[in-house]
Amino acid sequence: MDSDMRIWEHPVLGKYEKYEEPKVLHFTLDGKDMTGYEGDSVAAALKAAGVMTHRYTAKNHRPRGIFCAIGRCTDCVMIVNGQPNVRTCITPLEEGMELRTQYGVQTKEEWEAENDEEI
Amino acid sequence: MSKIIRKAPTEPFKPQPDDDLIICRCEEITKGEIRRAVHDGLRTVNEIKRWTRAGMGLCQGQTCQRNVQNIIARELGISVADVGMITGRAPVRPVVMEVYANDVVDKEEQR
Amino acid sequence: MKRYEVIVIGAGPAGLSAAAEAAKKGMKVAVFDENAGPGGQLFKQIHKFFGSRANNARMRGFKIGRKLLKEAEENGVEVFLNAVVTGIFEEKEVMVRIDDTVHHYKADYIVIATGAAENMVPFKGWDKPGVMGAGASQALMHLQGVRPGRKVLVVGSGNVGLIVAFQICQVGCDLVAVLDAAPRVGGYGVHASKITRTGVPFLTSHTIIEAKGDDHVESAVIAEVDDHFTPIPGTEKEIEVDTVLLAVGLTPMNQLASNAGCRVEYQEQNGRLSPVTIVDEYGETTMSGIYCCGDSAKETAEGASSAMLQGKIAAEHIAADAGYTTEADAEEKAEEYRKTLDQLSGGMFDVKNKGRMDISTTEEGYPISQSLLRHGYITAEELKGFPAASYEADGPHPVIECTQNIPCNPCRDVCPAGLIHVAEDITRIPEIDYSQKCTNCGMCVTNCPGQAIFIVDNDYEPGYATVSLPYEFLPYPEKGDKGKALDRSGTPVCDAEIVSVRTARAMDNTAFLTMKVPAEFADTARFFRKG
Amino acid sequence: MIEKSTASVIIIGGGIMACATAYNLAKRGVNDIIVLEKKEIGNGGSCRNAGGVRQSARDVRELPLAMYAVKNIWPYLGEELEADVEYRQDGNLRLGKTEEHLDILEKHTAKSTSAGLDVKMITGDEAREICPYMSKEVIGASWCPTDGHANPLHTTLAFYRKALSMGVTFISGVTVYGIKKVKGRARIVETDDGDYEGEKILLCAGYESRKIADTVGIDIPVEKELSEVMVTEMEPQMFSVMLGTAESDFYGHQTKHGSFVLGGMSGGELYRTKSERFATYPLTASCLCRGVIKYFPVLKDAKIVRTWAGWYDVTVDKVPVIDNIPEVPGLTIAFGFCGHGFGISPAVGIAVSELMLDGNSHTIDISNLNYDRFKAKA
Repeated sequence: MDSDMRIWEHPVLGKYEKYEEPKVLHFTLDGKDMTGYEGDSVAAALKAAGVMTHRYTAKNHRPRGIFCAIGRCTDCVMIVNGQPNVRTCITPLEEGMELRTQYGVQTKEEWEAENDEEI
Repeated sequence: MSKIIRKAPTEPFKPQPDDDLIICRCEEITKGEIRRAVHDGLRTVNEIKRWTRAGMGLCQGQTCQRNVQNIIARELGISVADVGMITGRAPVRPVVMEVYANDVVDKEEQR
Repeated sequence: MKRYEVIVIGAGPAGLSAAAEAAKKGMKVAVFDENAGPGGQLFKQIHKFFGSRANNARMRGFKIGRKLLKEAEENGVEVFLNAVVTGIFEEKEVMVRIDDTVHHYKADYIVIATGAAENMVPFKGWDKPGVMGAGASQALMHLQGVRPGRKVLVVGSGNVGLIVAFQICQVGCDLVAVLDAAPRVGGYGVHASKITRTGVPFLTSHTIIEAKGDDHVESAVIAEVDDHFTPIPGTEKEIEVDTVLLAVGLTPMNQLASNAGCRVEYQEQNGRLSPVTIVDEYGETTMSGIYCCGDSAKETAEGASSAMLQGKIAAEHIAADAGYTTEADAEEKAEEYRKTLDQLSGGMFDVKNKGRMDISTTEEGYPISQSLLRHGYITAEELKGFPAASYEADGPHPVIECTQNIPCNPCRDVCPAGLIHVAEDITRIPEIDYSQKCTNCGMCVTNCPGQAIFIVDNDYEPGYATVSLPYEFLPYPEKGDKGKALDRSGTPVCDAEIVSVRTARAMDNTAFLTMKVPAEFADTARFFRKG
Repeated sequence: MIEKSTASVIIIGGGIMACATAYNLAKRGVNDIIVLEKKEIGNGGSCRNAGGVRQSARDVRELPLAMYAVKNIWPYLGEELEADVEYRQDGNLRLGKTEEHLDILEKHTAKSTSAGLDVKMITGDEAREICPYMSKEVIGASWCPTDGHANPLHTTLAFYRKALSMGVTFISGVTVYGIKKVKGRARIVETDDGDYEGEKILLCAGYESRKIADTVGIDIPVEKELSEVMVTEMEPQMFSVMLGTAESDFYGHQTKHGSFVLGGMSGGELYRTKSERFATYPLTASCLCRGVIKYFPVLKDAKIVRTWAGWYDVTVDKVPVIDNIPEVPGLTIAFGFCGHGFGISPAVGIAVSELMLDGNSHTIDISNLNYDRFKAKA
């Protein structure tokens, strides 16, 4: 988890507050165990873990990820604790969070059941 | 809005090689869909929005509006100033119904 | 209903300045901002600001944000963060979502200071994960402490593109190139130069055609464009990147102004059409009592600095209208702010000159470097015409490679020897007072917001000179480290050895790095790379 | 721009009634038509309603239009206009939670049944069988299986697009001031773009029609009333029945897109008529959300992405006026649709085109929608 995507120290900003005494948070993505740090947004924790794709679009099933990172574009949405269309870039990561890659507005299983096709 | 005279298209729609380009990311509306709508007589950004859904998604056109305007203007050979703008509507950020339902009119304290 | 005399939307530079100023006059003010942190987009601006002392020059943007918040709160402003204004209704009713509740508040005056949003340019694959706005990368880097990617391509060389490109280098990502469809670098030459000398190429007259990859970006196809910005067939090149950052301009966020009924329309602003919220000289919109300032109204020179002044002007007008100050006093203050605002405009990068290709000399008549515009660095030959850039003296002396008119004068302010001079019109190019002697304190080098000043000592030891440069990368080299000196174009030119690394509070996280190079490279060595 | 300003027919207003009528006139060979619109096509109620295609709970005077449209037009409209108007005929449930609610519903049902409509009262459980997401608090409903909904934006613009392709001229950005008679007949339409001249003139400009009709001495008692609609983000497909409640807490449906379109009022709007803007009322969306959640708790986590307002043009007796004006030969009027015009609009297009070309509406009985029906109380 100490991925090379983390900026442990910044030449101008110094050491980030959340890395001073980092607190590890556990969460799952599509059932897989993952970790991040307290102070991470959901999107940042995923980025640090190397996850690029947050969802597949409803019409063309195109992969989408972080695009604006400030809550405006709504591209980075996922199913968070059962709730679809949650903007992960402005949602703080919490211990025990369950994230699901979003297909259209559903989970993969729901989507496949409804559309009668496999992805 | 300034005066626009609308008539039946005189020429058939001409596809372009990049018509499959996604313009509205939220609703997955392509350049070709927008161009086609303009060809068929839809002339303003609001009409295009109502017809194609471009700008109607979760972000409410905040990402695509300028690109949609540019496409309409280019198709018609007019200025972007003449294709109108999407009206800003509440809520400018999505609000969960349960939260929306929980509205409070705070009381002014006595002065 | 709960009422504030002034409700400010947006805790960025414009909003917080307006709020603090109105509160100072005795008004009851609330600020609502949807973000978790104050300062608006100042968190993106970790570089030192241009300008003069009157507008926080050489202070880093994110620190200005904190300073503004403190000032607002000390004056009694109620600042609500994570508070999303969802609509502005008739009779100046403002709806705000805070946590799980929607609140209704009334205001006598509303200041809309919601800033600008990034423009986006569509191309094949632009919706793939890995393509993002430049601002997104800044949020990840500066707020989250996470790199946006490993190999990065920046599209757009305006000031936003240049600033973010440098920041990408600062966090240790591999910046592959900076593209611009225009035939020249759009932003300040000094911002470009500090990227070029680290070895990153500028590809002007280039565009991105496609972002490729299965589930996310794995490469980008770029191509050269002709005068009409059309890709030239046969010039396509595929480059391996995992991240493409788009920095292609900003659009005022006018949703709330539009929602409130203020007139918002496309207006020709400096040769380009931009959606502008129509305001008068005080920032009042077409809806009486509703103001709009900063980037949410329209684009200005030196966005954040201008925004702060616009906020203050609006507050003066509001306070006068509400009887908290006299109209005469308000006008006098506004006039003062407008003067400072004027200081920030002018020069070749003022919004009114945006996109102009015909500026070939500085206001002083020096020819503008074509190499700087085209490739992001000035050649030694071109520098010769600029006296402060070709200044020669015994012992350590500054070489000021500031060759475009930009509104900035901290070099003058920080020089304890009084060696550096900038005219009253701060867009003028710095000059040298030959009667004074450099103390080699390093303050000009580390405080120049453009990182365009070097201290050269031709007489360091026989056959060797030193070049001292500003350095904002981690880890800092150490004394004795050996490596290569890179020239302005980022090409390694000779061996170099670090002879000192100085840091100081007054240098504000810019290290003063001194490297020893063979004497003949004193005029060309401008960056150090270890190993 | 030089453009002819005379035509066989001038239509004032560019909403769905104008577009549908222009289409029906063109279909009958009259395409020398100029439609004058102040803003954009369908900018008023046409694109601001929630898309109900409903016969139940309608006044019997306009029921013939609704029943004709549902039976003969809506099922084939998409094909006819070569567009997806998203018509779904999956019935309409009007919900009740109290005995008082059921009383209201029963009264409506009785009236509609007597006019020949297939509508009946059902129990809460029967309603939940039709729409399983409904709260247990619902104790009964009226059920009209032939009702449905469609996409008003697409329908309006599809009529427009089709009429355009058949040769009708639409001119937007022109404000009509009034109508002027020449030799005793309505002939000239006065605008900020000069005079337009037509042998026949149709006035169908929503609530703004009243002041225009007034210029030829015709006063129709119609007032504007603000109503609002909100729309959610895309949700998984849940149900496609059209919904309403006895108490009018809200009405609406889930669209083909997946979003829920939900409309209604909060009660304060009547007193907020000073603004000409389509400004929403600050208390309405919250009130509608509470209304919806009461009946559909499952929607509590859905996000509202947009709200908007529109003006109903409400006549004193709550049904529209669709008529030729014998006092002003050459003038036909069609307005005062009271917020339930969308569902009947395809039929109105036929009725009005017949009024204008044949002198009377022979396909559909609109005799109770005459302009001179307003009388003093007895």
